[in-house]
Amino acid sequence: MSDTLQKSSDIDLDKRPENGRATAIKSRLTSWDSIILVLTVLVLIVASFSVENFGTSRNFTFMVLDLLPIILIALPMTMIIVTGEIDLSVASTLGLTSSMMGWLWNQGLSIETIIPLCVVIGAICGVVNGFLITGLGLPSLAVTIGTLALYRGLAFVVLGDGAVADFPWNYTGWVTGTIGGGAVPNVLILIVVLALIFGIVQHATPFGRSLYAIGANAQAAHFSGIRVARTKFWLYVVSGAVAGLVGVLWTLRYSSARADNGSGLELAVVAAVLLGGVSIFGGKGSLPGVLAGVVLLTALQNALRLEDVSGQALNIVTGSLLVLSVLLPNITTAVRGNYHRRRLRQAASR
Amino acid sequence: MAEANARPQKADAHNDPPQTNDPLPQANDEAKVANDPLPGASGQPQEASDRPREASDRPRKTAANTQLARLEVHDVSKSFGAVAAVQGVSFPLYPGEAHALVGENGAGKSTIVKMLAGVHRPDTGTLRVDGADVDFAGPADAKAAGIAVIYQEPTLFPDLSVAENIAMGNQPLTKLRQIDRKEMHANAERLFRRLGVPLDPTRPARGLSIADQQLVEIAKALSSEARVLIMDEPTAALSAVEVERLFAVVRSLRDEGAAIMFISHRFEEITALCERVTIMRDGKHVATEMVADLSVDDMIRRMVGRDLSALFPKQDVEPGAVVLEVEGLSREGVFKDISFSVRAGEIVALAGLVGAGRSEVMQAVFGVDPYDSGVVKVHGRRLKKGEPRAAMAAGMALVPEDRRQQGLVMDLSIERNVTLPRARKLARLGLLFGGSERAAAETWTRKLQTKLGRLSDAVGTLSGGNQQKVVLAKWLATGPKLLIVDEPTRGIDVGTKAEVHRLMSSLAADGLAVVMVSSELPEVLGMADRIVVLREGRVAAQLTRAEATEESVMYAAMGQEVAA
Amino acid sequence: MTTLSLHAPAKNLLKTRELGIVLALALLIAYTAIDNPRFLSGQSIRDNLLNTAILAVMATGQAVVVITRNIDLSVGSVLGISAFTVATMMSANPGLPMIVALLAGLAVGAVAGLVNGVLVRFGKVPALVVTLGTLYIYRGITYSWAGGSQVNADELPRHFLTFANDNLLGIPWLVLIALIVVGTGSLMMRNYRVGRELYAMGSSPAAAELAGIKVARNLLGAFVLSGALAGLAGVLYAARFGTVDAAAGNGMELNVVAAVVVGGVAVFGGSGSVWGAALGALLLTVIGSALAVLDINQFWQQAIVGALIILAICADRLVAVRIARSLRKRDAHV
Amino acid sequence: MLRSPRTLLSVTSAALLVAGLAACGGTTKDSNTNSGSGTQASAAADPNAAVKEGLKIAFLPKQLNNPYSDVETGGGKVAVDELKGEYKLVGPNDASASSQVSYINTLIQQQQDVIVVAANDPNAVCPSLNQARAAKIKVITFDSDASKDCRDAFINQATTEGIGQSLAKMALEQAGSDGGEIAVLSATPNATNQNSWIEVMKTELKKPEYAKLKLVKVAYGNDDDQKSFQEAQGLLQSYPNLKVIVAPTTVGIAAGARYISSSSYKGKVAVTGLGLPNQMREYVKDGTVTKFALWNPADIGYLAAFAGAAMASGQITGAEGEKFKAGKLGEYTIGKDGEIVLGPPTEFTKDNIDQFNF
Repeated sequence: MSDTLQKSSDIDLDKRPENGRATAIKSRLTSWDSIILVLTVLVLIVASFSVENFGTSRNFTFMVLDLLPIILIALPMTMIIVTGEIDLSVASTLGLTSSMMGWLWNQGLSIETIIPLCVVIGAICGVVNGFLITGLGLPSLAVTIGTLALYRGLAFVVLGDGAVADFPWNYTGWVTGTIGGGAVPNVLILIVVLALIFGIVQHATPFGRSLYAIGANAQAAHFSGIRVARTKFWLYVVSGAVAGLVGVLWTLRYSSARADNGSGLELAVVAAVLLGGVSIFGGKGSLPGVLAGVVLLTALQNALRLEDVSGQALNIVTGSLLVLSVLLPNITTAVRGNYHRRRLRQAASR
Repeated sequence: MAEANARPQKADAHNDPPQTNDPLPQANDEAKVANDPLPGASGQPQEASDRPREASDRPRKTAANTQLARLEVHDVSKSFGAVAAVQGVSFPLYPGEAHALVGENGAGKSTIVKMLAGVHRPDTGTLRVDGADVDFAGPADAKAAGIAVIYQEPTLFPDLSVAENIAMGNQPLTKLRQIDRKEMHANAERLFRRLGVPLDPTRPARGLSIADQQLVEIAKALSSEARVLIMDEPTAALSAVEVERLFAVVRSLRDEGAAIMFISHRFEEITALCERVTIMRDGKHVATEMVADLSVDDMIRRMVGRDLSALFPKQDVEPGAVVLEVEGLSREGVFKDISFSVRAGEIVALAGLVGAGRSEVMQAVFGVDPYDSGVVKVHGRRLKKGEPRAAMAAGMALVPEDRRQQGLVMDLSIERNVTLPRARKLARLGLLFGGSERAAAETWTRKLQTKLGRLSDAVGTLSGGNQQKVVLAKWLATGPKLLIVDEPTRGIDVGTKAEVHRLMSSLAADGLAVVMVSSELPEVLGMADRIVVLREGRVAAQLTRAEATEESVMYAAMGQEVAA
Repeated sequence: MTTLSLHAPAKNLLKTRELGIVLALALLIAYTAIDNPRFLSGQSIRDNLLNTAILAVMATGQAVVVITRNIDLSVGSVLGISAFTVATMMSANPGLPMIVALLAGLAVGAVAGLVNGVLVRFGKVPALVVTLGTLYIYRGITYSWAGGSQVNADELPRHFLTFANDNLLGIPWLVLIALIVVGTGSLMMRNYRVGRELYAMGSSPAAAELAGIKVARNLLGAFVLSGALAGLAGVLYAARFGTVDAAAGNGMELNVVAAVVVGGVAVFGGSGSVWGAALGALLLTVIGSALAVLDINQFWQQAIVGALIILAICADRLVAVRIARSLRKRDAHV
Repeated sequence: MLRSPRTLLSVTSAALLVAGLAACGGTTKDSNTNSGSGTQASAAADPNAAVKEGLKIAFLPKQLNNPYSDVETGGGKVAVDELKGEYKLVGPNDASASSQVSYINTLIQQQQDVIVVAANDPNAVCPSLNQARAAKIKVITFDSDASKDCRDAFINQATTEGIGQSLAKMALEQAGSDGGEIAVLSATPNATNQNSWIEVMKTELKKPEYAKLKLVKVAYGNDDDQKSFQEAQGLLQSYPNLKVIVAPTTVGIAAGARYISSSSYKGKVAVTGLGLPNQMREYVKDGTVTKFALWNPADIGYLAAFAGAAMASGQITGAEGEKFKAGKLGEYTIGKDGEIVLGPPTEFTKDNIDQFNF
């Protein structure tokens, strides 16, 4: 069979140039996720030297705690956005689990029961999203704006405007504590483990591959035997479960279960994911880029706060970074194209 | 040869509009380099063959050369990135003529169309309308200059009514500059009467069949009273009847003095409609001749730059065991009670008019579409419905109709595309390592002689023919027992077409069962051992190779209508 | 004749969309009024309409943007910056007539919208990203400028504050402005070329380019309109609530998007109507006040709004599926 | 999708199983003895210690753009200047505990000497405040207290009883001798201050002299202007016979007064409670409001700064009975649980309102 295949004609006029490898390296270096990585490292270095108290181990602990919710929710969010969908309900899921956690605690359940239960509650929120989006085929943006309001509303229904605060010290202390009282926060282990799992799944498994195919062309993915709807469904379930877990961590960190916990966090997460170079249209982006995006945002906020720059300015920085993360690559491409065209014109007029 | 080419296919992706589902054939298709004209291409001996022609469709001789050209392409060049898609092309288009533009895929035809449509601006050279230089800043300018374009793929607004689609930009207005809907609908009715189609102007364009969409496009072009009508493969999705009706309208337009530019891969249509033909190869102008002065072979030779061997080389193979059995397959409103079987070593063609349900049947068989009742068996085992994975596990592979939307993920690399259906098998301990994927992709792209730079390039940077090879590689790599190919040669150039035919033939010879869906009758007749003809969602006839002639297939496909 | 057979049902199905909201509204009002007749008192109706006015003005702009298959998440922040600008301006120059305040608000909003539009069209940045970014940026600018300061009712000129409550022929100005905005918007989108072009752009962006539609101009126009109307809403907000700080309109974008979605505008563009969006705004507002009147725990309000959004898109989906089926049946030869 | 519900079911049941197993012998609310209290002030007070100069005193109000806290922190700035210290004001844009925690962390990093904080959540800020105290930073709460084991002292604007009684008294005055229905328009349902005031007020209303007053509803405007405005609307729709709206929060009273003054209820329904003279001046003058009360918020910040400075200098530790001097306000004594009470509230009427500017 291969014999006959070899004999095909040489009519095809299509030819490929050879200097591709150099361009590949260049394009990798100029891709947004590597730029953001470099930028993050730069910000960290500059801040450690120029911002007083930035490089201390205690500040490191604070930063890790500050980025904990964003980074964890960003892990499944990255996958969801890579498939071309979005989940805006995560922060509300967090709020709902936090409320439920307080309520269940008041009912006298043990904390060891409550924690897994809360993760399940988060997952159920994800199931609802997933069913509406993949089962009924509704647009995820609209669905999760709806469940954003719904879950947050339910959170208030469960706990009202009250707060539950008397969670056991050994749990709240674990979340805010460090390993052996040193510089490494306990939750960092959690972040590293989850980030590794998500990173491997996204970048080195058939499942991860299928996410990119779904995001870039769902129909072609379907024609290639990828279960598009089922894949997306499970992403929402995982996203809900992680949001539930973060709801637990949030509650324990502030030892306060409240319905309004984490409100507005969805925008911060989406901003971080997009800043990390994930395309809102799906099909493109990497987890390292997203992690860098989260760290960059958190480090900048932390450094600016230490420098007594008002929180207001942070808004402007975050927003500008977000827009620039997409705008800059576009501009460089356009400029390159223009330059090339001008050269052609010159060559032609000569 | 290879290093002579400057490369960045990558860069040209950015010249396209940012939408991912760009209905335009991407510039990439055209953006191929060729600074390596085949020896003797320009000095090809031009045997003027005086083929006999029926008087009825003999093109009129135009008084072309004495007239002022309605539209002139003058020394135009256009590059995408470093890839020169069109280089120094010139030709005139006269009022009252139908002018064919032919060339292989990647020859630069679509780039010319897009420049005339105002989508792209020429890098150098000028376009002239009625002798005056024009510079189109956008499609609106071209439209204002009286140029109407019918694209290969319809460009309708699904949410708007058919009448609104036709009138967009030229809506009749009331005194208050509001849209006069009554008048708009009446206009659309008039156009449809002229085209002889029974479409409701108030229905939304969403859900129209491709053929109906194409007819709306034509109505759109007619409504703008274009002085230049450019048609980029308008007939690809039309049935023979519809094509004839279209040609009648086009001829009357031509007789009213419009200039027609017609792009097609079907030579019989060119000879039926056009007086003159411009041939392009590798972005360059090869010749502009009277159609009557050229034989089809001449045209092909000049397009390709050399002679072609037989187009449809199906070898005779003794059929083996039954591989696929389809029994009583039905899907409400799409197809009903479809039964046929395919044996190993056999090529079975599904023929029929567009909209007869051929692709739909095969998509249901493969599991990408659901069906209501019926049974699909592979090697005697019943297949779970609506599960492409089950079909794949049973050894089925589907090379779909729409390469860009169904066959490939354009933004992903070649290797990822090739390994997409079997990433699970390549994984070790559930993990994928770059090496195994690359090796698998390399093997198959080489076997199919795919011309590519690096396997990590986005597949969208390849030419149409090579993209089709990647789709074939992707599915052959799964080691199928049954290969379904849907329009395997649509939109690919003559050279690659022959390669694909040879490949299919040799695969069948090696014992593969092949089901081919095709709208090209010569392809069907040349390749198939048996032909299943569908009409309006039902099996109209099953013909053996011996029974099959153009007439018998068409008769079955069209029913009584053909009697005339 | 097939031409007519489809015509009627498809159109009716489309009509039911807005009719559905009207029915839901009627039911809600009826139920609430039976429970508490004061819900139908002049004051109550007036309050509801006044509350709807601001949301409806913003929903009009948002509907236009969403119909073009974009989104404007920055409207809440634009409202904030406009409200604060106008309030500051009016407290500094109490002599300025109301019309100047309105124009200033429109202008501030239009500039903000223009920035969005330019970034979307010429920066080729998706609208979701751009307006999420400018949501932060505009709000940040307002905060930086305002700091902790607040413009109080007593700093504002009397005619500015009374504007919200003054009537013309018994109709409060605020409501009148909203009616004009919604009416003009509906008319433009339905009966004028530019409106149909906006629908076309949302229905198929690529085809719109090829059809020679001035996509850039229209898109900028849509964003400028959305911004300007958010700016106008800022003035109305300042006049109605009298107290303006940097947080004015915070989170409002979600309500606006919710109103638009509930009102039947498809998030992927191309379909829906401005007056549907305005009805959506009315429905959301009435739900809010009905809950207060029915003495239902106010915490349910948000949950109900969420459920309503989901219900609305489910209903849209159902209608679309039914239309598709009726179209397919018609086309089918089987 | 077909299989997912089943898979889901198994996942869920597995999780529940784990939960169930864990339920046996876990930590519950009842078994939980929360020993997470912070370090108690251990050093002995030295009443004669001089107040240090150059102390870094940081103010962290509930949120920045709140005019009321601006006045409070403004008083704090005056005090810090008198003390020749370094004044700093930071705060979040939203009144959430989580963003406040980030600021507390930053202040710890910056090694402030005193943090004066108005807690958005009495418990959520606790771990951070305790970290601050562990880093030898004195923590003074004002306006809204944190849990008492994570701060050194609390500046109470007035005694809870005093305010609750005053609210009840004003309500009766406004309703007139015939009494009638009254409603409360509060901040958030978990606002510590408002809740304890309302509690006292309810107790007060049970007394015979208030028998004619009927409290029909406590509504919550979340200290959000628009929300409060709409809640006021809702109250009047639900309770047409309402005589008085009592709003024990500055945002609520302003929004309520604004609604009444622009509606047909003007003159029929009275608004009273706690408000800022500048915000209320208009409504007092147009007759919507005849009387409301408040302490002087600037004095709160002023007192907090002095208390913090005294503590950072070692004059006091926060124990009951200790005394310190607070500039122009004179001498204060620390009460039970480290509370320092500012004094009785001022009542504002048409006659005296122009004497105040805050």
